[in-house]
Amino acid sequence: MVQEKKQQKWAMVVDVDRCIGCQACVVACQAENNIPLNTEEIFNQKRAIEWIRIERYWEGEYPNVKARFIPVLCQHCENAPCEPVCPVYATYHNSEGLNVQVYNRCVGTRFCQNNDPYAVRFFNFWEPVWPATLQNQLNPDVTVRSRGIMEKCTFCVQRIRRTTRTAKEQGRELKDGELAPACVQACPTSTLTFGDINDPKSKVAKLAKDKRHYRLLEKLGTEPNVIYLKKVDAHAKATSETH
Amino acid sequence: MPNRRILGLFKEDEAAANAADALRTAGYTDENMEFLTGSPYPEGAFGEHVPAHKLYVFPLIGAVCGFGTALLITIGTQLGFPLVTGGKPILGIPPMMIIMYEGTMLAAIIFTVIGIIFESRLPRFGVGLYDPRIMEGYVGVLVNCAEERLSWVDTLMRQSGAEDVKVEEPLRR
Amino acid sequence: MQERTAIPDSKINSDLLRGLLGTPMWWWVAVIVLALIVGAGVASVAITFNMGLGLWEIHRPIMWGIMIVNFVFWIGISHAGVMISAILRLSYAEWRRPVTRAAEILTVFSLMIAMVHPLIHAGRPWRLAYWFLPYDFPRGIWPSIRSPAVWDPSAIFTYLTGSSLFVLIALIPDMAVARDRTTGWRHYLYSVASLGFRGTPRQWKLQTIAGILLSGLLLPVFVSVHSIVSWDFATMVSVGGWHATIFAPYFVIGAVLSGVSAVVTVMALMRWLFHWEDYIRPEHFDALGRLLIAIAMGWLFFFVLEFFVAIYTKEPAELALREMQLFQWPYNVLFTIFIFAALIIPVPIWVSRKMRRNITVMFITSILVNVGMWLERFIIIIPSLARKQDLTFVWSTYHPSIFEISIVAASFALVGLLLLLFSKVFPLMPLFEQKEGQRFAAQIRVGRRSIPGVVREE
Amino acid sequence: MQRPHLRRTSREHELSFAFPDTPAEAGKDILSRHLRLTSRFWKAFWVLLLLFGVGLLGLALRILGGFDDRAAWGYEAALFAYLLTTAQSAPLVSIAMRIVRNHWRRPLARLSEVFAVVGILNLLLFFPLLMTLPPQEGRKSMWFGWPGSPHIYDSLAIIFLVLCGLAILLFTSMPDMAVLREQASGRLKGIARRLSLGWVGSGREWKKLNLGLGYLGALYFILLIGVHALVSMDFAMSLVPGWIDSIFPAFHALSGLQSAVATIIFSMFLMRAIGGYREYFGLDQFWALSKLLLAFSLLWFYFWWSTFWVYWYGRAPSEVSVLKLIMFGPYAVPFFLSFGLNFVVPFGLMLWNVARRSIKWPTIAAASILVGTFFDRIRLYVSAFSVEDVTGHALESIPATHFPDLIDVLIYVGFFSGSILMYMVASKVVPIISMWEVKEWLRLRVVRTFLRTEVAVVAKPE
Repeated sequence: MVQEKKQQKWAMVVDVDRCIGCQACVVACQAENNIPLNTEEIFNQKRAIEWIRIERYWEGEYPNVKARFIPVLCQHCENAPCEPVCPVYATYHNSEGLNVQVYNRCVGTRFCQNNDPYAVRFFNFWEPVWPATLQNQLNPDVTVRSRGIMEKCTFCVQRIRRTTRTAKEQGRELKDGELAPACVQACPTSTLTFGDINDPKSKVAKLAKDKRHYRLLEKLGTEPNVIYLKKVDAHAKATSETH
Repeated sequence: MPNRRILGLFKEDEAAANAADALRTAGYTDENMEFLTGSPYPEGAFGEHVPAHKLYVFPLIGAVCGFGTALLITIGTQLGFPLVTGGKPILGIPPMMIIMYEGTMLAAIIFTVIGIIFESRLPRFGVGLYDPRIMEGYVGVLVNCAEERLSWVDTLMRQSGAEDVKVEEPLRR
Repeated sequence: MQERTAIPDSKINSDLLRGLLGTPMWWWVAVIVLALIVGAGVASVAITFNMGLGLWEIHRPIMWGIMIVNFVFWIGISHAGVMISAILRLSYAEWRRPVTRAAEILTVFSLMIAMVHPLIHAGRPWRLAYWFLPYDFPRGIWPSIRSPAVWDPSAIFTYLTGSSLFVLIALIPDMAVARDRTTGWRHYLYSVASLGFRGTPRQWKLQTIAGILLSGLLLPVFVSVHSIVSWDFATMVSVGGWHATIFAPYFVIGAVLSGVSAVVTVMALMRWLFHWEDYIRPEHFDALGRLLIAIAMGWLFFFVLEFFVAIYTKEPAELALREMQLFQWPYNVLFTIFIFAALIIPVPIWVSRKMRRNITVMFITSILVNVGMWLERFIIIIPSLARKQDLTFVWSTYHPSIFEISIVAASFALVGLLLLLFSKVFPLMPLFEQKEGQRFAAQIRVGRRSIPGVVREE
Repeated sequence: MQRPHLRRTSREHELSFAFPDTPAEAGKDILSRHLRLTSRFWKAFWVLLLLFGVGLLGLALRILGGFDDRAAWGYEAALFAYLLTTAQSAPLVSIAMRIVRNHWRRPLARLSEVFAVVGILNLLLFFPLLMTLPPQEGRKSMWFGWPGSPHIYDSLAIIFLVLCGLAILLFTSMPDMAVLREQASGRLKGIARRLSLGWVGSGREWKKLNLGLGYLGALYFILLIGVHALVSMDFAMSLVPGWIDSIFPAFHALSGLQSAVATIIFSMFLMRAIGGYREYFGLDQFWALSKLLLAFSLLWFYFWWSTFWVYWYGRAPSEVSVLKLIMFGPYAVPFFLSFGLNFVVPFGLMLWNVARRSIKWPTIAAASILVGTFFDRIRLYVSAFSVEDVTGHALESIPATHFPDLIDVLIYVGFFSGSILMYMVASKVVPIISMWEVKEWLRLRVVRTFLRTEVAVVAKPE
């Protein structure tokens, strides 16, 4: 691990048991982070950009099939396989445990996407365009990415920065649950929980110790900072094929 | 006294070798005698000394230089901007080894090529006393001898089977 | 080797300089046709730069398409040169003489072509300087040497520099011949190129040593280059199909197989186009054929190991990947073609001495091998991305777009074009090697039979 | 014709061997050396026989100990692999060089082919080891639970390997046996009569012999590579969970080639020193073989690096634990020893042409490789055998170092002396220098005058 104990380390807990697949998080993320519109054509090209996405799969045989949803976003791994392959340090691991992407360094070798087991990095195949009506809706805190570079979930780093700054101005410690990425904020069933996992009292730290916890593709030893909680029903093996 | 070059052209390499023997008995050594051929011959085919060279030094020097440079670059670039990627050590030795290997080989090869050119006394501006027929399979015996012996060498060469003998223009002073 | 016919040096010169001194009709035709294909490729590169990589068919998670497949393929071809000339020089194989130059120059050109692919392939080609040149000193950021994408340029640059110098050094004596044969501006050009070479014993000795020493130095580089290229893939822990320890030697020997076959192709063409029947003789193809059998067998060993060790772990993702490679359209067809073209058809043919000495057969089989080896790279690279890991919902498939295809086609045309242009300026076959071969030929009488021998002086 | 500049030319090493120049004399000379039987030989014979007996005793004890405790068998596995890697691979040198039609191989061809007899000894170790293999269910195995696997197929492979080696030895020694049949006396004459298989040396026989040796050689090559792959996977890789290393069988085979060259160089040295064949192994042989040694040492590093590098960069937990087990953990000492002795030392020595063109330095490099390979096998097999739980995706816990006990020592002493013993005996039956090949060589090479220098001319009949 790269940073000493007392420093914040941002993490997220995803309780798969609560997810109803409403895609609110996807839309919120879309709006917050100036993600180009995913038209039907782009979807068919398999080039849709969704920093967080709801993967749905069916479990069981007809007639008694169940829809399962699992939100997948950048796992902000401790040993992120996508980082070392970048020739220009466009992505690296910062001291708060975030896997950050520096847009203006990226030359678009797309190496990181290759070595990213979760396929949560996205390449701008086209110059992003918004209809005039949406021009003013863009978030001023977030860069608009040009064509030819990679982008990915940042845990809404702009919010983290803003909240910590206000906290510092008011001369107080950051309260747990005070700051949340757009997806967490938008989730109606509080499937997603965000916080500082280095602070044992935080909600995330407690949830992460839940006996249902697992992480995607643990066999790769990437040590993600996104922790999943199993479904609590007889069909728990629904997620078994992911770890 | 001024020396001048004289070039005998032999169709048969045996004849050239005979001429060389005759010249040697007349006291000419490898210092003032050269053999020009259109293709490699076994060493000492004309009884000349096998030329010595220090070519093998060059790749070694090159390797050392290349290794040093690569070492500096690899260490410098990693320590100069210490970013953690993939939980790997800031100063990862194995990746450095790859770059250093390539650097070493690169410098070694470049130095070798320089060495080859240098050791074969090239580049040489102007070919001096020379004849195109040499590259067509003739053997040229190039002798650097005193003015007054030119005619003697000329006849000697012709006797031992030279097809043609060329003499360098006298340098005017 | 056998049936050696003594040819006077002057005839060797005029024969082998034929390409320089005359320009037949077919040369113009070929150059124009190839130039057109290259032009098409250049056009699609320009369009891609202008409109973006969206024009290609790559998508998540298959971010590398046939552009990278082709990159690996050309890197493979580039292993022909040093393989042939280095190994054969070091082992004093007589039959190397007509082969070396063509092989080396093929190396240089295919390496150049290969180098271009990743650059075209980058998302923001106008910022490539950031990739392998140090930049932005205020922030003091350099390329990350932990990235395989930085090992590649270093390896390729070394190999390209080395093999180009190798060719140039070997060219000096031939330039001297050209100098004596030409007049006017070409005479001056060649005088400069020959560095005033006169053929003294020292110069010849150095020339010979240079061949051996540089071969010795280039051999480890040549192994390292394709190993490093293979580590672009093998070190990727996230792509199950790529993460195999055997990739380095497996890629190298595969490269040698395709490279040597490419040399056979080029030699056959040289023999036909320049009428060098006296120099490129059946026994050369015979020897190359025997070499190819050995290489193919070694390659088979590595291929089997790679495949077998992958499935014997019974990891679901691996099994899914192999299932895709073997049984899913279109990969099943491609796989079948690959295994037949690269192995099952040619190798039994090469076993027969009669076939090995039939130039047409060798020509066709050598092309078959390269078709197969190209598909092999495709089979390795694409499905592995399509079946990256256990996360079934990112599985996908891929088919190239017309832009990618045209660029690939252009790369092939470009190599041919460069070779033709080269043959106009430099002899494609080393003259002095031919002459040396004749000087050093000898016969030994045993009883009634006289056996061809060779003068040995190491 | 002697000129000063002739002092250093090709002749020096082309003609470096000092044995008679005409085929007839050479044959006579070899024969006389072969028939000489010193008392030193008999002394050595009895001592080695005794030690071999001790070794067999040790093996018996080990077998009585039972097959359930795999860890106890680790060192036997290493020994078996070591003999396979050195002695049983040694014939490859002659085989490969015969395929590429090298002339310098001729004096050492028989030297390497005789090593085939050691294979018989290795079978004694192999069959008990088969018994120690765990059942296949629940673990990765290259046999996918085939009926009778791995026991039947492994046994078949290795038995064929031994038979093939013996066949090569038998056929290649036929012509010399025919000579002995006429020249020798006593028991040897009888043996020679039987082993010469009625060889008379007609043109057809020679043709057949050369052809047959070619095919058998190729077969031996394939079989040996195959056996290396089988052994390395069945007895090492598949016993360690998470050890998914596709290059390992190739690495195993490669170090077989390296040790084969080393074995030959070292035994050439012994033949010069105490074997009484000094004149027959000249700079030719040492120089050529040390070039191979350099190449193989580089390849050794290359293959090892391919594993290490991919694992180091990949960092999957299963891979990290394997690295710990066989390289940097409990077996770090043998690993670093083998790394130094298999790569650093031979590479550092053989890099220099001066060293390659000598007798002493190649011998030292060869010795270091032989020792290094020994430690290499220990770190691979002892570690693999010491793993308790062979099922699962990754290695859960790294077992502690397993040290040899007295029985292991006994077996090692016994089997090493046993190998030497068999080799000695065989070399007293079969001429250790192949008469017919050396004679053929002397016919195919002459020294000629080329203008004013002298060169060696070598004929290469198709």
